[in-house]
Order: sequence, then structure tokens, then C-alpha cells
Amino acid sequence: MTSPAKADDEVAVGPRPQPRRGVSLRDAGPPIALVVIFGIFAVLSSDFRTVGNVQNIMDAAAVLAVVTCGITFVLMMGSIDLSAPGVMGASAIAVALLVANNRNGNDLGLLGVLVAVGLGAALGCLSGLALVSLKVPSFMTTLGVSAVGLGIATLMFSGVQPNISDEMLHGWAVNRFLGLAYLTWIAMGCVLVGWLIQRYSRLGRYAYAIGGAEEVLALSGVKVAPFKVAVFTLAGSFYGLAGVMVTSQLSAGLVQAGKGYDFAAITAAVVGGTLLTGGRGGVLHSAVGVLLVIVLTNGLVQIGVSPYWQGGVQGLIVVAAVSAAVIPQRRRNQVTK
Amino acid sequence: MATPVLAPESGQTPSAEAAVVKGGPTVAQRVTSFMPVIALVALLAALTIADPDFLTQRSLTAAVRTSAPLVVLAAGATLVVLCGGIDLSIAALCSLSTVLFAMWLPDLGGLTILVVIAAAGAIGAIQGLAHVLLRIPSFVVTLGGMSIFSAVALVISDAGPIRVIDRDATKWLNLYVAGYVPMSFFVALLVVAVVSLVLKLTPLESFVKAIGYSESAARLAGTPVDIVKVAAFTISGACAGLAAVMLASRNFSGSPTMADNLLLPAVAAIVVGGTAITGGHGSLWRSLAGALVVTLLRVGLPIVGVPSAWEQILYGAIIVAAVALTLDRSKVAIIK
Amino acid sequence: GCSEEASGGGGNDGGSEASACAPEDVTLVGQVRNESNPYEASWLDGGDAFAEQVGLEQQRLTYDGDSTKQQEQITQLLAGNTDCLVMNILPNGDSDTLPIVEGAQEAGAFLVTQWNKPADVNVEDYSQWLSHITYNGVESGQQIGDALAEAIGGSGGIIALQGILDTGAAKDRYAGLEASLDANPDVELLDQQTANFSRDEALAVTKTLLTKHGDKIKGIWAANDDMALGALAALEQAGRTDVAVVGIDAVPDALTAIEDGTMTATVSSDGPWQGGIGLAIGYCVATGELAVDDISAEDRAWFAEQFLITGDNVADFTSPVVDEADFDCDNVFSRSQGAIS
Amino acid sequence: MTTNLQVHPETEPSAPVNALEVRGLVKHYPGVKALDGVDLVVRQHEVLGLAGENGAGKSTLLKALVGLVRPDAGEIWVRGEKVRLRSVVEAADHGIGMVFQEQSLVPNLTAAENIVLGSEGAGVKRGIYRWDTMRKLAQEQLDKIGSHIDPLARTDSLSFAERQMVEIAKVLRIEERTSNPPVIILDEPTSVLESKEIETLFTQVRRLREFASVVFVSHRLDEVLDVCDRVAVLRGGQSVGEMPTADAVPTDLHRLMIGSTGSDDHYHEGMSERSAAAAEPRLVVKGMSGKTFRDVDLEVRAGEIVGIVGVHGSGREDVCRALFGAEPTVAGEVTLDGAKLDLSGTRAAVASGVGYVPAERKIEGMVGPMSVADNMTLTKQKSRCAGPMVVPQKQATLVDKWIERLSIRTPHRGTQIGRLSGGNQQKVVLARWLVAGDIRLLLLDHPTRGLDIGARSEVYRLMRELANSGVATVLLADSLEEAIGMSDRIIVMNDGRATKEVACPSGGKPTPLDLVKEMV
Ligand SMILES: Nc1ncnc2c1ncn2[C@@H]1O[C@H](COP(=O)(O)OP(=O)(O)OP(=O)(O)O)[C@@H](O)[C@H]1O
Ligand SMILES: Nc1ncnc2c1ncn2[C@@H]1O[C@H](COP(=O)(O)OP(=O)(O)OP(=O)(O)O)[C@@H](O)[C@H]1O
Ligand SMILES: [Mg+2]
Ligand SMILES: [Mg+2]
Repeated sequence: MTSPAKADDEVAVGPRPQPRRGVSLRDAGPPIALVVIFGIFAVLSSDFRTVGNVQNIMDAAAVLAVVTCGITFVLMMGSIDLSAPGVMGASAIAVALLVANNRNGNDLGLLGVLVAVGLGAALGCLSGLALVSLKVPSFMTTLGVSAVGLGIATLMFSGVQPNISDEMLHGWAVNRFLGLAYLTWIAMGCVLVGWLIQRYSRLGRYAYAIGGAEEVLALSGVKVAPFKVAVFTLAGSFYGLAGVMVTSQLSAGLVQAGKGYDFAAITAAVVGGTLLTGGRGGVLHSAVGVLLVIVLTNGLVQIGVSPYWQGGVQGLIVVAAVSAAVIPQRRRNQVTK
Repeated sequence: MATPVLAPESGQTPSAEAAVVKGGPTVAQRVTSFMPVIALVALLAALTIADPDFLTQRSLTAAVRTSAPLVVLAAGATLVVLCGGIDLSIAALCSLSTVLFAMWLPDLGGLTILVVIAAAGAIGAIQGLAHVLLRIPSFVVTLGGMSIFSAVALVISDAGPIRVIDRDATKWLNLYVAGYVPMSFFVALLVVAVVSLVLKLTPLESFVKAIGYSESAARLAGTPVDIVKVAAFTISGACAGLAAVMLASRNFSGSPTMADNLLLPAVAAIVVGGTAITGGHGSLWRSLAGALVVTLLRVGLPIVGVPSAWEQILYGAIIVAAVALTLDRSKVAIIK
Repeated sequence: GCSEEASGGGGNDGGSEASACAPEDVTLVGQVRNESNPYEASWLDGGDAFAEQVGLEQQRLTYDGDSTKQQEQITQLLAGNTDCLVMNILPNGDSDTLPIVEGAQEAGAFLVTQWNKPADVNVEDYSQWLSHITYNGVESGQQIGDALAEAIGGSGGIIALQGILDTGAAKDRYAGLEASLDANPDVELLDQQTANFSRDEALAVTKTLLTKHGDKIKGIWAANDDMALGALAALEQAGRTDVAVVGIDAVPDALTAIEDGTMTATVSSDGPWQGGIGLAIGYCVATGELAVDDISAEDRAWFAEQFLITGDNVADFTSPVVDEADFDCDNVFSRSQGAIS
Repeated sequence: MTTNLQVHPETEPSAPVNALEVRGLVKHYPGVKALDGVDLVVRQHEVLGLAGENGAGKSTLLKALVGLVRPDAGEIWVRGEKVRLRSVVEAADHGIGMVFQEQSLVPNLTAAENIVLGSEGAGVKRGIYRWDTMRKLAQEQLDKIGSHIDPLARTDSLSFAERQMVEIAKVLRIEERTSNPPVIILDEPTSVLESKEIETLFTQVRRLREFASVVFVSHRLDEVLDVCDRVAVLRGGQSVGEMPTADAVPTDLHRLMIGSTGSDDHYHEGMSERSAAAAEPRLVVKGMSGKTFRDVDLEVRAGEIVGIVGVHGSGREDVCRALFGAEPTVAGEVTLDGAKLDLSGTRAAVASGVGYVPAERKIEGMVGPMSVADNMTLTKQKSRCAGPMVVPQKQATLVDKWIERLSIRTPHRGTQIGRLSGGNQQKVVLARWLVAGDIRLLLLDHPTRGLDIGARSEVYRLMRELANSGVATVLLADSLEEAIGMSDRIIVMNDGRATKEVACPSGGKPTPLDLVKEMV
């Protein structure tokens, strides 16, 4: 699914350069799709177009947004990351056991959250290290790390549900500011931080560059390995935070806290315009993708589509959205992987 | 220094001709191409050490029989991966096919097997067409396909399993070839062998690899890129149909979620076999070995008594280690 | 050439007449979906407790809710020594039961299944399938439905969270809800969605339904406690305290919630007992203390006793104790509420 | 980085100190001795040309000088110090920088980032980008070469020539790393440039000489003689000689490169013979329009070579691609030998006997990890198959014949094509269309890009042979001289339209100036 950067059609257009300034059609597609889909649901369902439901959509997007933020950096490099379920599971249980809970006497509060995020970062780091040192594709290292994370989570779980009684963590899900849950603000903060990292940090720009032309970085004397490890670590810490957020929402640490978030996040990122081949897109694109996915999920329930069909309709719309977005850029000798 | 300074004349042509060597694989390359098998043997040895009872003929027979649907699924998807794409829909399509199989069996009898395989192949072809005609990345097409097939399976089965009452149609799958080789595994081997041979003996192999390594070069060389890709998706779909027949015959039923969990193991099998996920390099034989490794991990670890949590940790570590062994990095420029 | 079944030689087909196993030769296997679920973890712990009681060890198997993996494990297990193998299995779905049964029958292992079984498959047709135990899903669905109706004062809107759609448990429980709705005509089912027995999904679905139906929602019917707990979290985040929630399974968190008064009712499913009883039946038959032929038809497929738990009686259930006496060979069917109709 | 310097004062070469000195460098690759004891001296403030056939080892040598290739034996001395270079960074610390044969910029970064990539200095503080500083740093480099590129433009929005300028600006960054005059290495920088851009580049090179030493590689010997002070020649991985350029002519160099004198009739004009069939038009294009070209009329007779010239953006590449079905057309009528030519896709084009050699060899021309044999036979299946089956023996014989005929330097037909030198790769790509012998129209987009003079001559001879056998050829030449030398007629394209047709018969050739007038 990832192709050597050189094969990317972006490079192939080399001799026929087209100026690319301002907002390109590819960038504009997903936001337009978001507005259109939102509009359609708003027309179809009066329940959908309420302020309450918009708040609900924002709240529901929080966890996915944070996961997608992390995965975006990995996708930007042209790698892939399937470790979210394991990392989130491990950090969800870890934080549940570290803050005030029913299993042990710990009451670390914010420190516990930091440790859980750190655990996520460590697992992400493991994926990255396996990638650069063993030269195993990220598809496999992250799949492996996901299994390891789930194993660690199951070990910590040891048969008894850890429920949190920590006021702060619990409050994140319950308390509201300007109509949105604290968790939603945290997610927005993550998107902002992610965007700043992407735009103003060497890590972010190099991640982007690795996706654009990894071999060129090596020719320029940049050692890409540490940056790759750092990107996976960064992604891992986002997943770690997402695990903490799930624990906060459910007031309990679940091993399955991250189930399904891997593909959901990739879908969101891709729908938002991040290329799986790397070098394109970014955190803001992904945020739009997340909203698209969540609006779809929410809207289908609101207009009363049968639960059996929901997945199918969602799949259809994702394919339709992506194909509508690629039509303007179709070229004869275009490479689609 | 008005005149050119000539270096001492050495040979007449100090060029590459003098250094011509035999082409073909070196010793190291030969070893890497056997790595999937080495990984398999090593894993078997480790399991045997953990529990000596594991290495019995009965147990091995059961393991290869178990692996058959996974082998078929992985083999089919390998073609798509070799072309540089990915097929995420195989598992959902396989589930849907089990439902179709169970629904059609009462009417069609023994013919159902072929009809289901053909139908799954056709569905695969539709995905392939969507991929090449609409130019949507295969990841997205098949991700969409995955949810659509699941939904269709849920709806037509009314979200429940459908019993296979007439077992005669698939009875032959439970026979043994030469006394020891389960028929389903034999069929899986046959699929791998036939597809590999067709690739090897015809230009298809170079088409597939050219497309996988560099699609634009392949297209500008006039190779039938779109046809080959659609064919790969078709075979991948048909293999999902065949795997569905195997599963339905094993479970005496079809169910809309039966094979859903085989997606990641199947892709893992492909990668563990050493096929490059970026396309071009790899083979169906490698996926066969990969599928056996994954099956051994799935069934072997719990059976030799590894506790559930550690089983997952070991599974994660071992598949990564296996890929570290099997991937021939000289064929893959950049590891993403 | 092909020959039929070359490797099944180890099985003593229809082996109920075979000589009884020595107690120490018996192998006990308990298999559930995963250990990361409190109910199923307690099931395996119950199995361990029974094993300890008879001086053996239970092999704990989990299959991640993955039907294929379950079948693969069983096949592999049955390819080993099956002479005195006792299996207490939670099939992933209805469709997974039959291959397990046939495998055990062929290999001569002693099998007890729980929860999932296709209705038209008859336990009595098999000599190695000793018993199938389940709770009456229709009844529990109806009981909590009624409790919910009572809690909202007999009239008002409710929403339903369904389980994994292709499991018998989900369907039976939902049928029970429908029966309860018939009996309470003023209760209106506003919406029903699946949350796949998952706390996380229930949270998201409930939030959406809360915004969709708003104050019309007076109660939430969930097909299990995990989803009920997810719904509770959603209610709390929405700042709603006026909604009654019911579930099934009596997991510890749900009992706590009932004690606190945030949840209305649940129905007991006794995990530790389930984990022990299946092994106990198998052990009794394997060691010859109980003959398959002596098990009455009623006890081959039966509903286990269950209780509606509400604020009134929750104290009785908060610390479940496994009574060793339940596992005596004379007692193994003592909790039967009658044959599955 | 001083830890890596190993100073051996006792063996210090005599003054004046050379900027760079290479002694007995050896590098083996499986099956190839790429460097076989090369010696090379680069003096201070000179432009040294490096010439040699394809595969002579030029790129390998230069890569060794920037630490990308680890030599098996030999020494590298920088300003009198023996050094061991293990990475680009170490080389840069010693003041050596290189512009690579394949352009090496990250397409999705800004020009400024590319310029400072790997040595951001003050542009990045504690991992945080300071765009203003970065822009300033980049601007300084661009100012050095007098370029007016916007530093914050995305690199893939720049033209080829602009990108080349960015590369040079980037390589000049090494000045900030050492106090000594840098050594700048340019590996075939001109092969992708148009003549005007080449002039700009040469102005830069002459400016560089003021404060640096330059190593310059090109297969166009006149360029080498034009811009360089001295030329060193490699052959088969060995240094075979050097000469000052002051009064040298291309043939002198040529003789050194291949060990004997080449023919003066570079373009084999003598070979050109108009066959009887030449009169009938083979390809007729009427009013063809596409995204980047409009109303193009074109006629190519059997046995004729028609050159299309034009600047970047004139649309000539797309015309070529459109004729091969690789680019959509919106209007127009195209016939081949009287029959309508199917432009719907590359398959159809190949089936009607049209062949296309793309300019972007690495990406579009070849499949790098596949063998020479597979690359050569990828298109024409009949040549290696019996029925649907591949006959390995048939393929081997055929491929070996063409390896021999085009003297392709490869250890074996089974060698990965990516391991060959650029020129030899190009020969394989060309051979692809010739193996079946059924080609009617050949579209050549820069077929000699990166080829050495011998290989070029070979390709020209091949083109002549093909023309004589009746193949119609459309040529997008590497240089105006090439277009003039090879073509029977030249079409000038300007802004998507064919604006002028210039007859170009042997003996009555136009001058480059005549054409340039029409092009701009
Ligand atoms: N003045 C600036 N301040 C901060 N960042 C800048 C500035 N100029 C350029 N950049 C960076 O250079 C990159 C290239 O600029 P461009 O406007 O083409 O955006 P882009 O690469 O298309 O980004 P995206 O993919 O997010 O649309 C930007 O992504 C941005 O991060
Ligand atoms: N990575 C490699 N692996 C194997 N062989 C190589 C490799 N790089 C170069 N070679 C071989 O070394 C020899 C010298 O190649 P090099 O690229 O240095 O030639 P060159 O003089 O730059 O040719 P050109 O003018 O075509 O660029 C060639 O025979 C080439 O096939
Ligand atoms: Mg932009
Ligand atoms: Mg070179």
C-alpha cells in the first residue's frame, strides 16, 4: 500500500511542473464533502441539525481525532500504523490502575496520565525501533506491537475490571466548557499541537520529507532513522492519550479500549486527503476526515438507517468521497496503488 | 602539459567484459529465499521443545488442515500485493461467501462450490474494475468493499448463521490424500502450485512484478496493467470464495462474520512469507510458508500452554522476528 | 488415493462404554473468548477453583472472540490425547457449536457447552456432548424489560442496545424485550441499535440516541451489563440522571451501580459457577461417577437458575461465592430450571 | 568532526596543496569492478572535467568523494590531509559537496528547506523551525548564484532549471561549514537542461571557480571543453589520462575515452538513405489537441526522422505521449499507414507498432529491480514466448544477441537493470522496442539523455538503421545539435502549437540559431 517514493506520481510529473500555490482542489475536496454531507443530513433529519447533536458529534470525534492525529504523522512518512488498539488498551488499563481506582491504592492523578501516555510513547518507540533496526516493514512491526500491547494490557487487567474514582480524569468526560466536554477541548488541543509540530518542528517537516523522498534525505546527510523512531514515538503518545481518554469516558480501564481505532483512523486520514504513499496531507486534513467519518456515523443513526446497513452505507460513501476527490486529478499514466 | 598524459596501457579493454560473472542468485540469496521455511521449522522446533506432544502426526495433520483456508486467502491476496496493491476485503468477502454457500446449497447441490467461487471472483473483479477505472487506491476500494460485503452478508442472512444440512457436497474436503494429507490442505497446495506455475511459465510473472515495482514503467512498456490488476483482484476474490467453502464445510454452516477475523492473519502470512508489502517482490510459496507460521502461532501457542496474555506478546514478537528473517532487503529499496 | 479419516485413530468413538478414567488422568480445558472481560475471566477462575477441588489443573484457552481461532484451537486440542479430555466451552456463536460437538464426538472427548447452540441441534444425538447449559435469554430480556417499565412508571419512551446481532443470546434477549413491550403497552421503543455487547460502542451509540430523542428517553434496555455501563457513562456525560438503565449478567460494576442506585436492574449470570459446572459434569462422566445414559433428557440441555437483581436484593449477590457442593456429581444439575424448550 | 581527520604529515604531498587528491581508489560490486585504482587530482580554483564512457565509474568515484560509497581500497586526501569519508555530512565538513546525477530534492518541501536540509544551523533551534531565519539562510545561498527563486515556493512547483539552481544553492551551503574553499561536484548537471539553462549554469560554474574547485561531469564533450580548465578521463574504472582544455578538441578526448579515434561523422549522416517507401506518409496527425497542446499537425513518412524542438512547456513531450496513448487527447485525427491509430491507451499503441522511450528513465523507462532480460522483453512477448508460454532459452538467446549488438555493459542478462550505469540502462530500454522487429513508429523522448558519446553514436546508428528499414521516428532530442544532426525535418513547437517546420536534409542543415529564433 505504500510505494517507493520515487514511483509516486507526484515525482513523475517532474518534467511538466504545474505551479501549486494556494489551495489545490485536492485540499479543498474533503472540506467540501464534509459540508455537503452535513447539509444532506441536516435536510433529512431535524434531530441531526440541533445544536445538541453538533456538540455530540464534536464529543464523539474526540478520541478518533487524537488517534488520527498520531497516525497522520506515520502516514505522512509513507509508513502505516496498526498499533493503536494495543497501545490504547495498554495505556487505558495503565491509567486506570495508576489514578485512584478500585483495584489498588494508587492515586497518582495527572502523573498517572503522564505515565500512561509515556507507556504509549514507549510502545510506539518499539514499533519504530523494530522498523529501523530490524528493517521490518511498519505494517508488521506495528501489528506485532499491537499484540504486545494487548498482552501487556491483559496482564495488568488480570481478570478484575479496574474502575476509576479519580475526580479529575472522570471530570474530563463529564464537565463541559462552552458546551463541549473537556475531552473535546483536549482533542482540539492535540490537533493544534499536531499542526504546530507538522509545520514548525523539524520532526514534523522531516516526517513530511521522508514521505516525499526518503532517499534524498540520506543524500543530504540526514539520518532518517532517529526521526522515524521519533515519529512512531509521537504517534504512540497520541494513542496513549487516546487510551486515557477512553478510560475517562468509560470510568473504567478496558483492554479493548482501542478496538477498531486503527482502521477507523486510517480511513479518516485517507478520507481527509492524506496519501498512504506519504508526503501529502497533514493534521488538519485528517481532522476534516475525522469529522466526515463521525458525521456519517451519527447521521446514519439519526436518519434511522438499519444497523445492518450502516457499515455498508458508510463504506460506500467513503469510496464515493475518495473517488470524487480523485477524479479531478486523474491522469492517463497515473499510478494508483 | 600540452599533450595528453596517457596512463600506462593496461589491458586492451579494462572494462566490464573482463569481469563478467555468472548471473543468477548468490548463495546468500538462495538462503534468503528459503528463509520462510527456515522460520517455519524453527517455530515448530520451539513449540516441540515447549511441549513434546505437539510434534505428533495427528497434531501436524490437524495444523495443516486448519491452515488451509488461511493459505488460500493469503495466496489470493498475495497476487494483489505483488501488483503493489492490497486487498482488505478478502475476509469479509469470505464471510459473505459462506453465507451464499449455505443459502444456495439446498438448490444447487454440488454445483454450489463452483458457483460461490465464481460469484466471489466476480465480486473481486468488480473491486478491481473500480480500482483501475476510478483510480481509487486499492486500500480504499477494498476497505469500502469490506464494510459493504459485511453489510450485505448481515442483511441476506438476517444476521444469523445458516446451517449446512447437506454435507455431501463438501464431504470430499474432509478426506485425506495419501492417508495423511488433509484434502482441504491439498486443495490449497494445488491452488498455490497452479497459480505459481501459470505465473512462472507465462509472461504474467514479469507483468505482475513490473506493475508492482513500477506501475508507470510497466504501463509505458505496453504491458496490460489494468487487465492484470483486475485479474489479480478476481483471483483474490475467487480464493476468498474457495476459503469460504472450506470454512463452511468445516463449520457446517455459513455465517456473516465467520471469516472476519482472518484478515490480519492473512496479511501477516503474506508479509511473514517475505513478500514485500510495497509490491513486486514475493511469491505464493512464501505466503504458504507464512500462513503455516501464522497458523502454528495461532493454535500452537495456546495448545502448548502459553497463558493468554503472554500468547499475544509472543505472537507479536515472533511475527516481527519472522519477517526480520524472511524479508529479502536487497529487493526492497526502502522499508516503509 | 483418498482414505477417510486417517488421523482420528486416537478417538474411542462413542466412548461412553470405555473404561472410566483415573481421576489424575483427566485433562480439564476451559475455553472462553478472552481473559480481558471480567465475566469470562471469572468463568475461567471458577474452572480453576473446580480443578483445584479435584486436584487437577485447568488449561485456560481464549480465542479473542474469533470463531475461526476457536475452531482451530479445538481441532488442535482434539488432535492431541483425547482419552480423558473434558472440555467446558463457550462457543463464540450458535454456528460454532456444531463443529465443536462433532469434533468432540469423533475424538471421544467429553464436552459441555454453554450459552450458544442452534435450536434444532439435539444434545441427545451425541454421546460425548454431555450437556448444554444456558440462561433463558427470553426470560431475562423480559424480566429486565418489565423492571424497566416499572422503573419509568409504566409509560414512556425507551431505547434498546442490542448485542452481537448473530448470537442467540442477543436475539433471545431482544425477543424477551418485545414480549415485555407487549405486556406494557404504554412503553414505547423509540429506537434500537446494536452496540455489539461493548461498553465503548454503547457509549457512542447512546450519546447519539440521546441527542436524537432527547427527553423522550426515560429508560435504556441493554442486552448486557457492559453496554448498560457504557450507557450510564453516556448519561452521566449528558448530565442526565432521570433515565433508568437495565442490563444482564450481573458483572461487579453493574452490581455496584445498582447499589448506588444509578442502575435499575440486571439478571444474574454466575460466571464462576459456569466455569466450574461444565468441568464438573465432564469430570463426573469421565471418571465413571456419572453415566451419560443416566443423565435425564431434561439435563442434557437446560436453563440454569437466574435471578433478577434490583436494589432490593443486590446485597445478596455482591460477593458471589462458589459453593463446592454445587460441583458434587450428585448435584451438578441442581440449578436446572428445566429443559430448554 | 575533527576526530575523523587522520593527519599524516610525513606523507603530505608537495605544495601547492591540491584541493582534493585520490590515490588508487578501488570499488568492487558483485560482478563489476566499478573503480580499479583510480587516481585523480583536483587543484584549487579550477574546474576539472571528468569524462568517460557510461559505466566508466565516474559516478562511483564521485560518490566515494562524498562518503556515499565506501571504497574497498585507496586513499582520499583533502587539502593535504588524508581523510576517511563515511557520510555526506563528513564530506561536507571537509568542504566537499555534490549535485547528484539524478536530481535530489525533496519535492514536497520548500526550496528553502531543501537548501538547508541536513544543515539547518540557525534555521532550526531546539528542533523548532524558524521560518524567517530559514528563508534568510536560503536567500543568502540563492543570492550567491544570483537566482530569483522564491525560497518558500514548494520545490515541485519549480521548473527543472530552477530546481537545478536550488541544488547548486544547496551544495554551496558547505561553505558555511568550513573555512577552506569548497569542492563542488556536479554529476551530469546539464543532461536535463535546455541550452539556455545550460548557459546560466555555466555562468554559475565560472563564478564558483572564484572561490571553489569544481568537478564537472558531462557526456557532451564540447561542454566539458567549454567550461573546464582541465579534463581527466576514466575508462573501465581506471584513470587513463588527463589534458588541459585550452586547445583540445572533442576527438582528443574521445580517443582517450574509448582508446581509439571515433568517427567524425557523429550522427552517421552518411548512413542515411531514403528508401523507396520513404515517400508515403506513415504517421499523419491532423489537428490533435490535448491538455497542453492545440491543433498539432504532423506528418512523418516511413524512414524519416522528424525532430520536435521547443522549450520546456512547449508541449512537445505531451504530443509524444499522446501519440502513444499515455496522455489524453480531446480532438484530432491520427492515422498510421492509413489506418486510424487508437489513442485510448498504451496497449493499443504497442499493438499498432508504436514504441515510446520516455525521458524519465528511472521512473518510467525501466523496472529497476528486474533483470536486464525481463526489462528488454517486457513489451514484445512474442519474441520470448511460444504460445502463451515463456521459453527461457529463446529469451536468453535473443537478449544476449541484443546485449552484444548494442554492447550493453552488464555482467549478465540476469543482472538487475538498476545496477547498470545510466547509459547502459537506456540501451536496454531502447532494445525493448527492437527485439521483435515489428516497430513502425518510434517516439523517442530524449533517448540519449545521460549517454556517453560512444553509446550515443551507437544509438544514432541504430536510429539510422531503423529509419532505413522504414521505421518512422519522432525525436525529442537532447540538444539542438542532436536534433539538427539526426532529423530529416524539424518541427518547432511553441506554447502548445506547432509553429514552424524546418527542412533539415543532409547537407542543408539549419543552424541552432535559426531554430532558437522560432522557439521563443
Ligand atoms: N511563512 C511560513 N511559515 C510557516 N510555514 C511555512 C511558511 N511558508 C511555508 N511554510 C511551510 O511550507 C510548506 C509548503 O508550503 P505550501 O503552502 O505549499 O503548503 P503545503 O505543503 O501544500 O501544505 P499542505 O499539504 O498542508 O497544504 C507548508 O506546508 C508550510 O508548512
Ligand atoms: N550499486 C551498485 N551495484 C552494482 N554495481 C554498480 C552499482 N553502482 C554502480 N555499479 C556499476 O559500477 C560501474 C560504474 O558505474 P558508474 O555509475 O560509476 O558509471 P558512470 O561512469 O557514472 O556511468 P554513466 O555515465 O552512465 O553515469 C557500472 O558498471 C555499474 O554497473
Ligand atoms: Mg497547502
Ligand atoms: Mg554516472
